Amino acid sequence: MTSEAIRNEWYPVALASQLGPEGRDTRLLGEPIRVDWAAQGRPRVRAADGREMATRLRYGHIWACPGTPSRELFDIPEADQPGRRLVDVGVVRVKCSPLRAVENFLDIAHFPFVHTDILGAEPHTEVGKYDVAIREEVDEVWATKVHFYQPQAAKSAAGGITTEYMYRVPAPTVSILYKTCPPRPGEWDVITLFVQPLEENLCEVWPWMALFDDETPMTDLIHFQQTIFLQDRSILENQLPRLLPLDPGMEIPTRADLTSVAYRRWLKRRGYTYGAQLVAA
Amino acid sequence: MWTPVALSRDVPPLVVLPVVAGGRELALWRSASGRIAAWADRCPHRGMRLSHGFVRGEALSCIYHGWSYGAAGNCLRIPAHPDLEPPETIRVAVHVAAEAGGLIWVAPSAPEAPPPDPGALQPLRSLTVEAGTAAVLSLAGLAGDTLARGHLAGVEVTVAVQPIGPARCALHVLTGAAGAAERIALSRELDALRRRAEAGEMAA
Amino acid sequence: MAAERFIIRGDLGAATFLPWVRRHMGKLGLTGELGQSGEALVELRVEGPPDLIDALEMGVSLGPIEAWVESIERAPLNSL
Amino acid sequence: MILYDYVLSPDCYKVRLLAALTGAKITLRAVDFHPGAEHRKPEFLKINPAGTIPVMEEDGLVLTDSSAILTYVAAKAGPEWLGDDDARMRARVAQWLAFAQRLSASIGKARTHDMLQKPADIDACRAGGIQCLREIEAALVEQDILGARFLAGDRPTLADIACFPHSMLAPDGGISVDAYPAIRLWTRRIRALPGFVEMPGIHRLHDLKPEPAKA
Repeated sequence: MTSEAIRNEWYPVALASQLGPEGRDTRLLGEPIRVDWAAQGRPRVRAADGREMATRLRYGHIWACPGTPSRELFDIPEADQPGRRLVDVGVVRVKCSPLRAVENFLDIAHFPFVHTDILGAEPHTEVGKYDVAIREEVDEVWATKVHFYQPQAAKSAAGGITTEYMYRVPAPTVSILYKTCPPRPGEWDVITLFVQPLEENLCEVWPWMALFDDETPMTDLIHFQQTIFLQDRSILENQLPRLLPLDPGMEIPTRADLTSVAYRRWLKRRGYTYGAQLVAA
Repeated sequence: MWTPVALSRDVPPLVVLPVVAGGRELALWRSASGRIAAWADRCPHRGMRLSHGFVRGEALSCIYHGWSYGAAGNCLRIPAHPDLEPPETIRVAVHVAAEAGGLIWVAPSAPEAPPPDPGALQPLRSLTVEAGTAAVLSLAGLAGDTLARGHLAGVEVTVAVQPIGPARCALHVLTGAAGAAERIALSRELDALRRRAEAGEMAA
Repeated sequence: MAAERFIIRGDLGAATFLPWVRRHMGKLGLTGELGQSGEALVELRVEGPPDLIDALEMGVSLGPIEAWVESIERAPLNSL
Repeated sequence: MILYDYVLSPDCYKVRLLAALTGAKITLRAVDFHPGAEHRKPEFLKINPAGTIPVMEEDGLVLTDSSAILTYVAAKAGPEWLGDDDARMRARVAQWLAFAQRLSASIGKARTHDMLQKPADIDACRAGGIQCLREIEAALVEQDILGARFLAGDRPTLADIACFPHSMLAPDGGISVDAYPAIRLWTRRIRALPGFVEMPGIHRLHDLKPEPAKA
């Protein structure tokens, strides 16, 4: 039995647009669950014993809390902003800890080597200083003023630019990226990674986006994001140990890993250990 | 204790691959100048397997964040911090790697004796078998342990055996046979041997 | 090269904490010494390249699982 | 030439790769294979009733088989890739183009099962994939004995393009590629070809690019 700190969080369990009348049998925190529609388009998520969980339908996805929600599902105000296109990218299963999937999403230093000529390129490998804080009033991790050179920052980008990012972790298995939006100076494109923990070392990842881009065909937007995420998959499945170490005694984090370190500190403080390794190994 | 992990010619310059020796997972690689090395298959930075990395010149780099490591396993470069000269203390755990008779051998620390030399033979191929070492060797009718000798497909062979697990091993096969037809026949015989071993066939 | 003083605050009473810090300093090739140490506060003087002192802060801010580092206050010392 | 394409499909990638290697001009039309299942929708079924990708369309010609598409692209933009040097080479190319179907049915299915949750008998797919990789490995060993570095001869042909992607993407379906030294060297040769392009899961060879000077 997982702890309350783990069971009282919100988790994505289905993409609403893909959930047919037949429902979806899946897993959450190592236990089987069933996701389907109750009457009138209301999503329903049930444990194996038939017990219904708290659910929400937001950001294109169905969310469930296996315990008692400790707070309301996090808000993404941009999701309701007029003019944005909401992109359901679909699910990808990865044989890794759900926490490693989130941590990788928070990392920019790998762009030149893993997303070569798209999100980064040598020799532009330096990670400048940026700010990270745990915002106590909302209990979220935020990284701001992150700048990185990108050869092709978005599907709509024609050439290389220095892109500014903000990263936000509003729940242990969710990460939200805000990045400068070339067609709309002053606005941020929103790219999220919603991670469903199936087991401690197996997860399903649902990227989702809210973009200002009226020109690129929807399928191209989906494929761009799938390309990026699938480039990460072989990394995520080949990191040792399989679980995310909360003690970095066998690792060498540097200032470029500040967001990763803040994320792990935040997990440690709230006792969120599903998919985590407590001792250095 | 030396373990054979590959045929030398299967690891030309700039190649890196994962191997298992003595129960440890290693990244085996050869530098541009031809130096062979076997390291713990894990980047000290964030634990990515170094066997997924890439070789430039005399250094092995991690595919994840590009940290690169020189001959002694010492960190040479951290791309996210290009002005930093990494200290000698940031190191990958290094094993000993040596070559003899067309084979690459590794050991956790320098053994007293050099690796066994099979003599002047030609490398044929390596193949992994999902069966235990002893069962495979006895089925093949080969004598010896680390370097087993005998005849297969009518030609003389020397097989360097790499135990990988209780029911898995790799055979690194050398032969005196020089003709193409003989070598092809031997290669096919090895596939047949593997099929028999994996089907659970025992030596008569 | 730089020299700094770290004032580490938190729940630092675990026996694993100070050895962990020493080992991590060694791994980063940093020299220095632990000053006063207690359950809630540890003082550390450290010398080395600024990027590696940053890296020490990263590592120590997580530390071993038994300890909780609430904050690390850094101040430059006169270069030695 | 219009290619109905999906970025994560090895069979579509073969066509993009050959086009890049030959300089063939193709227009990509992205198909929302996942999550949208656009390839099963009426509009797409009008183009390919079998509901599969890739599909190539040009001037009324519609090709729905990846080997046929490769053959067409090569015939138009790079005839040397057809491997028509002699009867043996030509037959070998035909054989490997057919073999590629077995790769799609084993490794390809294991991969969409593990990544995208498509239904499959995963144990059978993996066993079939291992068998295919062993056959490629053995064939490359024999080619090497005969002094040839590629599947159909001593130069790359459609045979290599057809079998290369799945041979590299097998780990996506839980099939290790660690035990095949000849495949490792062969896939490196293909990745080193001028004009090579990558797909997710097949990284480029960073070692081909010298370590850059500081920015």
